[in-house]
Amino acid sequence: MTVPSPAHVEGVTVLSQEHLTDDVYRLTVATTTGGTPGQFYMVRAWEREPLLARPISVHSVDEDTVSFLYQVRGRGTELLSHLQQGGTVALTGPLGHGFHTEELRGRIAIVTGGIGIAPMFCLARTLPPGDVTVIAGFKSTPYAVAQFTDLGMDVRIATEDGCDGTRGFCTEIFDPHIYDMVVTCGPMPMMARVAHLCAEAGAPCQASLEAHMACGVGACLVCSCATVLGNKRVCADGPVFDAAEVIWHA
Amino acid sequence: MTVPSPAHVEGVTVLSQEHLTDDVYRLTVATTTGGTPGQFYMVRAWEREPLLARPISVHSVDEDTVSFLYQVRGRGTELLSHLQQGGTVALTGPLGHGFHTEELRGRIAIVTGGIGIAPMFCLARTLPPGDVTVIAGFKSTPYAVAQFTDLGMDVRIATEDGCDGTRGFCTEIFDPHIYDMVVTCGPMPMMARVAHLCAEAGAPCQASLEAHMACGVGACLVCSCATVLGNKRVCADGPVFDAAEVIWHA
Amino acid sequence: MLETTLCGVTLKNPVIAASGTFGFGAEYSEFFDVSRLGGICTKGLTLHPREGNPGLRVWETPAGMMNSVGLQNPGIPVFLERELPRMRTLGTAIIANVGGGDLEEYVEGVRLVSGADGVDIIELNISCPNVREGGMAFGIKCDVAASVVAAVRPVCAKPLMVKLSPNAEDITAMAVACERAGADAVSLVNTFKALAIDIHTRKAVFDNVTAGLSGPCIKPIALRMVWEVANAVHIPVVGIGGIATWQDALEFIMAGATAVQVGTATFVKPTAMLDIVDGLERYRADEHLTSLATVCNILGTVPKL
Amino acid sequence: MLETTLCGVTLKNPVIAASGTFGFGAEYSEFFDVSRLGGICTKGLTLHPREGNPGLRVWETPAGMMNSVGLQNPGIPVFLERELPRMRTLGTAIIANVGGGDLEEYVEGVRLVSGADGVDIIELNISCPNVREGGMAFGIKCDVAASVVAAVRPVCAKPLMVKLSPNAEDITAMAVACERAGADAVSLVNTFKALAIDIHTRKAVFDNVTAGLSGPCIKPIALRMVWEVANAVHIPVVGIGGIATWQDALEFIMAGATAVQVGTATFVKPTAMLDIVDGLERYRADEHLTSLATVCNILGTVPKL
Ligand SMILES: Cc1cc2nc3c(=O)[nH]c(=O)nc-3n(C[C@H](O)[C@H](O)[C@H](O)COP(=O)(O)OP(=O)(O)OC[C@H]3O[C@@H](n4cnc5c(N)ncnc54)[C@H](O)[C@@H]3O)c2cc1C
Ligand SMILES: Cc1cc2nc3c(=O)[nH]c(=O)nc-3n(C[C@H](O)[C@H](O)[C@H](O)COP(=O)(O)OP(=O)(O)OC[C@H]3O[C@@H](n4cnc5c(N)ncnc54)[C@H](O)[C@@H]3O)c2cc1C
Ligand SMILES: Cc1cc2nc3c(=O)[nH]c(=O)nc-3n(C[C@H](O)[C@H](O)[C@H](O)COP(=O)(O)O)c2cc1C
Ligand SMILES: Cc1cc2nc3c(=O)[nH]c(=O)nc-3n(C[C@H](O)[C@H](O)[C@H](O)COP(=O)(O)O)c2cc1C
Ligand code: FES
Ligand code: FES
Repeated sequence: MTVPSPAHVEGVTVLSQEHLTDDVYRLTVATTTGGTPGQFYMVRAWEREPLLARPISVHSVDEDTVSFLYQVRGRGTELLSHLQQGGTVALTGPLGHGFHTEELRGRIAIVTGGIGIAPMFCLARTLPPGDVTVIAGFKSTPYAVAQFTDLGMDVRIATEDGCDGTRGFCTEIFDPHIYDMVVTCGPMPMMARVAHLCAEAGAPCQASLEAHMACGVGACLVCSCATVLGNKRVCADGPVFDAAEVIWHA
Repeated sequence: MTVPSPAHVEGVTVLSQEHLTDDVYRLTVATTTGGTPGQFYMVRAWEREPLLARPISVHSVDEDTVSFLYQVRGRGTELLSHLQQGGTVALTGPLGHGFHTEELRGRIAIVTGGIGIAPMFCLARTLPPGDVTVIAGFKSTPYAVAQFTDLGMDVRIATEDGCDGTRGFCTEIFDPHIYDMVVTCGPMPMMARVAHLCAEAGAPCQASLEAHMACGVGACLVCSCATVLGNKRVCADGPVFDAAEVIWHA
Repeated sequence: MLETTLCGVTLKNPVIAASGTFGFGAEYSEFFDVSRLGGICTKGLTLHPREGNPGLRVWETPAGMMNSVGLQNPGIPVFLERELPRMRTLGTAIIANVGGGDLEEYVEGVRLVSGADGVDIIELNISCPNVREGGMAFGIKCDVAASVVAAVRPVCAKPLMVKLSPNAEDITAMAVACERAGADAVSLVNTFKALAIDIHTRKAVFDNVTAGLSGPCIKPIALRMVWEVANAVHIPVVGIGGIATWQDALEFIMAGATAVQVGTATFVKPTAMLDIVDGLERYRADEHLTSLATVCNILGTVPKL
Repeated sequence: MLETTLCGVTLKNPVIAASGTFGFGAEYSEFFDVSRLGGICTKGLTLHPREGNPGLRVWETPAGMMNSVGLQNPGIPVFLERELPRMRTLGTAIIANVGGGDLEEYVEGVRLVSGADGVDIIELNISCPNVREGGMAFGIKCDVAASVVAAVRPVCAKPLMVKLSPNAEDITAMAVACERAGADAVSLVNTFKALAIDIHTRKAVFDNVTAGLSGPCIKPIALRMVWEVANAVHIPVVGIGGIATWQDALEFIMAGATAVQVGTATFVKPTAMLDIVDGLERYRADEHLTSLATVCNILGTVPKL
């Protein structure tokens, strides 16, 4: 897969906005700018406030559309959720380095927490379904999991309130020993736990990190994360990192 | 007419938004807060930017609606024009002291420039149609004049580009000597000219002034205008003043 | 309970209307029950009446506004006769904001106001950026500020709160100097000296060229200053600058403010201060705090650079 | 034509990418033709490599943002070896922004950069508010600032532009002091020292407690400072602070800036600087000006207060 070159495009048309559950939406826009699994866009659906665009992963890509799966967290994502078909967004991207798909061989676990499932659909479509187990944790009602089952993947669910699947965290139903390769995305503490389990089990793990961003392109250094190789920019050096390189804070 | 007491109400429903011509719109909202001719509301149709609400005159009032006639001048009025039926605005008002209708006796001239016609419909409805001449000036295509003709008033039009009525300024087709009472609203230089003509002719004149406002209620003193009685607040002491009291700057 | 004591005066809550944004309290009484406020600062008063500045007086900026009102006011004698009696009926603490063009006007002004019944606190405005004759100069240099405070202190029988300018060379040193000179409290900040140019006329927007910036845009800087000052003085600090929500107010309290003042936000929503009072009370109750004093000044001291 | 001469260096136009917001120019080259810019300031460089600040590094505020990057950079030797050669191919003027923790680091840093081919101007950063060890202290007091400038001047063979802090006690006096100490130009402003508190954790948002405020919110204050400084010095002034549109840039030029720098606006729209260049050129043509110098510093002098 060649990495597409990024662009800044304004007035990108919204093709659809689906309300999946509670505070989770899927937005599809008309753009040919594409993206590889794990890449993201800086998305803007407003004029002045908030000042900065918001990083949102590529959830699914077609030749002339890109979809985003997102959760309303604050003002920016709330404004995103107000978008309607025919509305427009400004996009900068695709940005960052995604998953190292060439390394994904053998039995693969996709471990996600909450909206961390967003970048994984795009990734899953590139993998042999029989090799993949998706272990997805949610606070409550799961979302966006059927698409993995549809691909023929084994999907296991944990919910904190026990409303579906196993009650508890996804890390409790994840046994790193039975996989050759692990990819993860979710809240930092959850990913830290996954990274720790993988390190103990000797399973290589790729983690897609979160950070507050300003430029999104590697120019401002506000999104740094500490790694054993020094500070790295989540936006440009990541967002996907070898979990063993990341210095996971308490 | 008793002066209604002002209130701050959010979430006031938009009943209609009519695009009259070029950059002029009429917005009707559902509110029982009313207003007397010459009063205005601080109107807000956005959340954060611009910071301040915008003063807009009462154009027409019913028991449970208020209409505004406005021209898009900058960002605030542009955002107003984006409002659609079912949308909401925040209103503070009705504010200020309107026209002294009790003084309007005999032959009355209503002299307006551009969007200065906005507060006059509301006023005209309280006057005996046969006594009133409306002298309205526009840059180009006139708007909102038919309603005065419908009331049975004599309407004379001047346009700067000559596309309708007499070519030139409204002040050129206004003879103050033939009126007992003049009311005016429009750009400050135009009102200054009307005031001057009235003063020379000895015709009493009420002028509705414009000023940039912040509070709109008389508390901040940013909207002051110089009068022979000292600085007055356009929002609270006006917006309607005896033109002879105003110190009209060059 | 949000009851707060400021220089011995009991306020119902720590939310005060900022000077120059609330007139003498009458205007907004039409919109809400102003007795629910912690207090009201009057428009800046001077011994002699003033007409304020000519020309445009307001200009919007991103998340803020500039004003060039100047100290337009009827003069202290007229205030005492006409406005104060009405203000006293409003049922909240009255803080008289006193400015001046020179030292004598300050002293005479404070003496007069101090003798009046019904003024709870005097707020000495040494920081109005919109008065050519002097106001500003007092607010920039520590020693000049201290000299005004020292001069009015003997004639001031009321609690004396000094309102500081963010344009001060060193606002922390200024607060300390004012404390030493006899201030019972400091309030900060006043507006920031700012400029806007009309590119079409190629002139400054304001006749005075510069004007005072207020509103949400200044909050992060004002908050930093309040925190620095609160860690340097032993008298109460009243936080001002861009406060629009109860969360903003709480930030100022956490930074060390005993009370806060709200200005520009009232223009945006007349009842903004009531929302702030209600929000703070909800927070206090939810967090099971007996008073907000528990969370006042919890960031700790200013690190040595 | 927008061609502008700054300290003897010809810029294609007066629009320069501000330090710390444009990396070393490579990142945004993917988005637009950066050779269309007047120049690029590098991220702040120090003699020794630095990891920058721990903890959260960015926070949004109304019409602005706070950053606490600190002077994260690979160190001047690595910059000269790896980044500068690449930067020289970008086809625009290169301004090396040099910071330091102490006087010696400044002097050694400037000496090294000054000896390098391909750096057109050195911007001495005496104003970074995010470095505990010193940067800031240099930017507050006139005499300290002047002493850094005087110390680096003899080792600096390149034009020396000093970047001033809005947190300076008296930014005009500081500009004058830097001019006397040998600066060829001044640029202002760097970010404002500001504070944000997370009311839920009851802690400062940033590990360093304070951080630097930038973006449209600071423009009115920055513009005032540029105007005051431009009227006090005889060297060129480069205006910085919240510039987001060509109208903003023009305001700074009218206030006396020879050129401008754009930072935060690039985050909002990567091509913001091109829009500014195009807008300025359109304005120049529409107004039939041979150059923008005609409208530079047209407000006149600072009135005596
Ligand atoms: C590379 C990358 C890819 C992402 N992909 C997705 C995605 O596909 N779908 C999705 O829903 N979200 C995604 N996020 C997270 C998303 O960017 C944040 O939820 C969003 O920026 C919050 O903005 P807001 O204005 O709604 O909330 P704010 O008001 O800005 O903040 C609300 C809360 O979210 C926290 N927050 C804000 N920004 C971030 C951030 N960047 N990382 C972590 N916490 C943050 C704040 O601290 C606060 O607690 C991604 C983040 C990164 C860095
Ligand atoms: C009492 C009163 C009643 C008004 N009634 C109406 C009305 O019924 N219909 C209507 O269309 N307009 C009315 N106006 C004018 C209206 O308030 C302004 O056009 C509006 O505030 C412009 O806001 P904006 O954000 O669109 O433009 P801005 O971007 O704020 O400004 C655009 C242009 O308009 C000028 N401007 C802004 N505010 C004012 C103002 N208050 N007075 C004069 N010039 C201004 C600016 O200097 C600028 O040139 C009234 C004004 C007042 C004071
Ligand atoms: C229109 C206006 C007039 C003001 N007049 C005065 C004044 O007379 N005296 C004074 O001390 N402060 C005055 N101020 C400053 C405010 O009291 C307050 O310090 C400042 O606006 C910052 O707070 P804010 O951001 O909440 O508005 C005025 C502010 C505004 C906006
Ligand atoms: C993320 C970030 C990093 C910065 N780093 C530096 C720096 O290393 N050196 C410096 O002199 N200024 C630095 N600055 C300040 C900018 O160069 C500029 O002076 C400031 O942001 C104001 O301009 P703006 O409002 O256009 O952003 C930085 C600003 C930001 C936002
Ligand atoms: S967000 Fe600017 S470097 Fe990552
Ligand atoms: S707008 Fe505040 S007094 Fe008129």
